[in-house]
Amino acid sequence: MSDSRTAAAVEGTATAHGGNPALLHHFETVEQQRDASSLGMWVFLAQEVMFFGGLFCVYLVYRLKYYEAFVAGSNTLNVPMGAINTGVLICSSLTMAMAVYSAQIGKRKMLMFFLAATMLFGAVFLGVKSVEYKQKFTDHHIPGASFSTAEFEQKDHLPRDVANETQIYFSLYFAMTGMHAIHMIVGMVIMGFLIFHSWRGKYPPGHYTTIENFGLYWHFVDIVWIFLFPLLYLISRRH
Amino acid sequence: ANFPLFPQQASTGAPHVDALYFFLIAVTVFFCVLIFGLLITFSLKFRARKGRVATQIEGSLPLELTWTIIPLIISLGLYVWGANLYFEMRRPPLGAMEIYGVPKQWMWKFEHPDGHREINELHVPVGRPVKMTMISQDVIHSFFVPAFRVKTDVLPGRYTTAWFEATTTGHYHLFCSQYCGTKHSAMIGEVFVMEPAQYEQWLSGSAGEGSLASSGEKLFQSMACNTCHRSDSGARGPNLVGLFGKPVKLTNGATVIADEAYLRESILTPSAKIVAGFQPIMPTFQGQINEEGVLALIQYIKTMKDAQNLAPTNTQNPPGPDAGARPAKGMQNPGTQKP
Amino acid sequence: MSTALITPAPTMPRDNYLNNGYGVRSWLLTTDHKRIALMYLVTITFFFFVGGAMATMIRLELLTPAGDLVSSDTYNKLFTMHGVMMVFFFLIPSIPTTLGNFLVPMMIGARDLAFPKLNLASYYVYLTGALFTMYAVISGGVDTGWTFYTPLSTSFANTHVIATAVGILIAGFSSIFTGINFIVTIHRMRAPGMTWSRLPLFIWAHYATSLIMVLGTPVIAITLIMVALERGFHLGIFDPARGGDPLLFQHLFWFYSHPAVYIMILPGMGVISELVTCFSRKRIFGYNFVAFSSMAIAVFGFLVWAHHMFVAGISTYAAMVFSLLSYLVAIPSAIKVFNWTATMYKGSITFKTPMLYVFGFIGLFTMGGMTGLFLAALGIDMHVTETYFIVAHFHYIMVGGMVMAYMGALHFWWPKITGRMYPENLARLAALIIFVGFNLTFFPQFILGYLGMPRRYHAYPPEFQVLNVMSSAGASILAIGYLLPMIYFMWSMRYGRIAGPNPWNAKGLEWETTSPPPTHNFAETPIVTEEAYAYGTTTAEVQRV
Amino acid sequence: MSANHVVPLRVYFAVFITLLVMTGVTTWVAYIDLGVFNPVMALVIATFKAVLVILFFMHVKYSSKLTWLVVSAAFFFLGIMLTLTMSDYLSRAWPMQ
Ligand code: HEA
Ligand code: HEA
Ligand code: HEC
Ligand code: CUA
Ligand SMILES: [Cu+2]
Repeated sequence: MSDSRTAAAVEGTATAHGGNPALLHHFETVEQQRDASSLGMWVFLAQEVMFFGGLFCVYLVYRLKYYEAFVAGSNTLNVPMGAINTGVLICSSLTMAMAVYSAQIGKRKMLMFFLAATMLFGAVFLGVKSVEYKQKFTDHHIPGASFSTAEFEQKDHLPRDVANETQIYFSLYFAMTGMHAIHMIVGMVIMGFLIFHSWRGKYPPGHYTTIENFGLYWHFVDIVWIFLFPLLYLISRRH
Repeated sequence: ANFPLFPQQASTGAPHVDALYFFLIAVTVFFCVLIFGLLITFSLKFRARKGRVATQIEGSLPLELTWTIIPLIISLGLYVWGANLYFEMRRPPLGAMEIYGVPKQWMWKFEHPDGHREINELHVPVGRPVKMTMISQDVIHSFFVPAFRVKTDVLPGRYTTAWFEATTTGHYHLFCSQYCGTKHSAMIGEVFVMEPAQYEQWLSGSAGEGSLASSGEKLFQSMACNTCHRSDSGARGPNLVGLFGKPVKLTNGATVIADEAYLRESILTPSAKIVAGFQPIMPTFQGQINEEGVLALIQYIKTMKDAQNLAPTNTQNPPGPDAGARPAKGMQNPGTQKP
Repeated sequence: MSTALITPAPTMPRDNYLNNGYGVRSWLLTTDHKRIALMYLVTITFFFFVGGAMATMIRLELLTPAGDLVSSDTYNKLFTMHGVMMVFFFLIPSIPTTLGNFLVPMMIGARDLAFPKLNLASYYVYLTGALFTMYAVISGGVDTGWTFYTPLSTSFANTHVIATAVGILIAGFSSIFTGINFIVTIHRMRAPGMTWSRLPLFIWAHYATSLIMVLGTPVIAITLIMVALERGFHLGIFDPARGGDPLLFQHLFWFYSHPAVYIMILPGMGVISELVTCFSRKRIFGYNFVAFSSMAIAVFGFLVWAHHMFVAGISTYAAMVFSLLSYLVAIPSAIKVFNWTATMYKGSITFKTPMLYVFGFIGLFTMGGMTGLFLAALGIDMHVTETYFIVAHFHYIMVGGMVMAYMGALHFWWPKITGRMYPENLARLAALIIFVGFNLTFFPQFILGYLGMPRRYHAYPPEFQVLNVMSSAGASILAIGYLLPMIYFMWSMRYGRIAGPNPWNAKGLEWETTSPPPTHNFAETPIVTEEAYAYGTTTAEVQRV
Repeated sequence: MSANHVVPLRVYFAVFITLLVMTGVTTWVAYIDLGVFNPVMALVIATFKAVLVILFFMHVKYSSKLTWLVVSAAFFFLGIMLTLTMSDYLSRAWPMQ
């Protein structure tokens, strides 16, 4: 906070920043700048919590209301794929943490390597996800006109009305995993830039704030999935 | 010419609402006078003049507490009063006369238990509580009779209720007050409050296609409900006789009261609540019976008193959903029955 | 600049943010918070007049009971677009993005907001959202009401719901960015000595506003996304035909939109605290209470949303809970009103235009707020909800309160923004016209509402006509009242008297630099040694150079 | 905020392993019938994992009070949304029919 500012820093004016090119004109000190961007990122993540929170709220209401349909819908998902994807995301979180670590200790090559690894894991995740989506497509589990309740009525012997309610489950499934996937894609695009920038040497030792902030974002996306996995895939597995 | 400033009072609830309204106005006037008065006094007294220097005051804890606690107390009073009123106005008295409403874009359709149907008009007798049970066929509408101070949104997919007891004969505005698309402002009608005798006369006029319950009975047969719901022991479905208003035990252990909402749910999404001791084999009738049909079926089920006795419509409600509701006058229900 | 050369008259500073570059690029690509504020000012003024033009059409239509001027579809589009424009593209950004942008860094002694580029980005995000919505307007409009209730908006309306929803969603992100920027700036960029208890109340108000922007706006974003998906791709989330619950939409919508009404009043409250102290030459009465009540409003504001749904079919229990909470949220507002009034006590009051707006604000906000108590009373709301009583309630607060505060703030800081004074007498006249026109427009609507005239009605029963004519007459007076400042503000930019750094002799860091301020706000970082509003201290009347 | 604190690598690996194990556990538990405790278990494990990520990967454990405040504010307001919304849905049957 303000106490971190020394009297010497106060004297600095726009011109007195001298040496440090990375210090933007309107900040007094590097710490102030770093604290600011870190806080900014956290506040942004708070915003993200509420964004996904809206979806979780809808999920909660309908899960309580249409529990059976949710169970049936959940049982059509592929748990191994979900579990593997969870693992993949955890790996990507680790590599992301390692990337931040590399930036902190100022190893450029290592940073680029871990960013690339994170991106790779992200890509694997999306690949698995698209296989799953495709499966839903062939199963006619996409809400809308082509939605078919046949499987639930015949295989699960669900009454027609319950079978119909699975549409709500799938609507939420696609809304939630879709929003999550979009966040991953955005993250991967940014990661591309980060790799490019670090290749150009934009993050010399001591300048890891950007990487660190991006890491926060990536971990957040991971956390969302940590909740999505049990809530969507594991509602009540047939025992 | 016609330039009213205050709405007519034509229901038992209206004076109560107005009383709170006047009290609120009094509170508002009090605070407005207080604050505007202070603003004006200060403006005059402490106007900048030559040599006048402002006296600095940092604040005062006692004052802060005063103007926190007094409004808080007033607020709580208002809350209790308003909530009480609302509670009363949302709880239909025991034995209220029932009328159903099935609005859609952009008309009001009402059905009386004896089979009278009206559009954009609602006839009710004076001095008898009337309970409106309504469901929309498309978007959200809202049933609003200013003279009764009564309003409730009418939702698709779910019953909502309102009740009133008219006190003065005459005709009053009926508005749709929830925005519902192009002709929202044309979705209006009139409520005719009549002397009971006149009302009887109106009822005995063109009757239409028989009572609601009897069309329900026809549906019950044509939809083949009776193949499963019979009163003999071998029936696949539970016996519906005397069901309305009774508690029902479900397979999941819970108990629910068989009210309109439950009956509707049982017909359209039968597997939502399974009666204990039965299999979830009842098919859904969603898309096959419209809301009016469902209401007719419900009305029919309500009248199933004992086996195969097509009881006359609109006998008193059994206790149950209304248990604990205060008794209302006009409980007996003469005249709605037809020979 | 040779017009105002009376002998010791102040002169325009040689270097200021306005003459630091003249090209289009120097404006459109600027990261200077002051220039961005001006770009917002121009844009939201435009949308205010668009919304105002729609209001004019509404009032014209309602002159006669029959729906004769425009068709009912057109009328429905008019009030929908009026509400959308006014709420999302004018009032929510109004004070925060213009005066907030301009003043938040200056008041805390910073050179800029924490993230200048994000600030510029948020302007363009806002503009993109606005263009989407304008596209929807031009290509046929949207007619769901600004509340987008399902299933009307998802399954029945056949107007441009998606484009409008996307427009609002995009504009929402602009508001989130602004909120993040303010929060970080206030935490991290304060000048030495600017402790939390020395912050101007304008800053506290913006901090509270930002909190709502950051935590509330994402919920409307995801809700509108779901509406758009449901409409576009037939997901079934709110559609009762597929088991969805339309009330869930209302819950999510109001979870944001009730707190959003506090986005629309808190900055105005901050302004009033600044103005009332300056024109009474007094410290604020009960600084801690006024500051804390802003935070209380922001937090409690999240607890009351379902008071918009009292007759919508929520449970009786929930209705009672939300009614109680609605009463609790009124208390901090009451605290503020009393403290402002007390601030004038034993002051030395001058009646410059901004102070006239303060009177307007306190009076009209009190009336609007008190009628909010009517609505929070369950039994009354049952009768007056969805009638003109509601319309009157929120116009009293939003137009009578917030727009008054906004006008007051514009007049007060105009000399700081442009370096020149507006014409005082004309401005007082305009304030008076607005006040009279406003009351004539909206007071009759309370009576109409209790009589039972539903809102969003294109045609109405004839007995409501007299009151409606009064309202329309008032609206035309109001229109003149708003056009006048437009004209004289533009005039003053060229011909106004040169103001000097501190024409009001006001306290606050923004007055310690030149008017207009230099690009980096302060020649050197100021060091704060006194409380906010230190009027009446020995140094108070001494003007710093 | 997150000061220039470098988290030792073994912490990262420990967290990583725990997360993977917990993923296995949550999947395994889902196939055991615990009645109402199935969702409870699922949520407890998910929360535990999330907290690990927040504390260690996101360095909150080593961060300023302000970061803690921001994080808890976000979940606090999310909690408000969920509880007050549910207060309506769970009481729909009361006290009227
Ligand atoms: C800036 C915008 C703004 C603000 C600040 C408020 C403030 C308040 N509002 Fe309002 N409101 C709206 C904008 C706003 N509102 C809008 C736009 C709608 C309609 C939306 C739509 O449907 O289109 C609406 C609708 C609305 C409803 C729903 C009505 C309905 O649709 O049925 C309710 C119900 O409780 C309500 C209540 C309140 C209350 C209690 C306050 C309180 O915060 C007011 C507090 C202020 C005071 C109380 C005055 C000052 C205090 C004193 C002078 C001291 C005395 C005080 C006491 C005795 C307590 N408002
Ligand atoms: C932020 C808020 C804001 C503001 C500032 C206003 C300003 C005004 N509003 Fe609005 N209003 C809303 C927010 C706002 N409103 C909302 C949210 C609704 C609900 C919408 C819904 O139901 O969905 C609403 C609804 C609403 C209605 C109800 C419509 C209905 O329910 O059928 C009415 C009716 O009188 C009305 C009138 C006015 C008037 C006369 C003004 C005046 O103060 C405007 C004054 C300004 C001007 C008049 C502009 C001056 C410029 C000119 C005159 C030039 C014009 C040019 C031409 C005519 C070519 N408004
Ligand atoms: C295939 C047989 C079958 C048909 C046809 C059928 N039902 Fe049912 N119904 C059942 C069974 C079995 C139950 C009990 C299990 C349950 O609750 O779903 C039941 C339950 C009900 C209940 C709830 C009863 C209670 O005791 O709570 C109602 C009401 C009802 N049915 C009405 C109808 C109506 C009206 C129709 C015709 C439109 C109909 N049913 C057609 C089999 C049937
Ligand atoms: Cu139906 Cu408005
Ligand atoms: Cu509100």
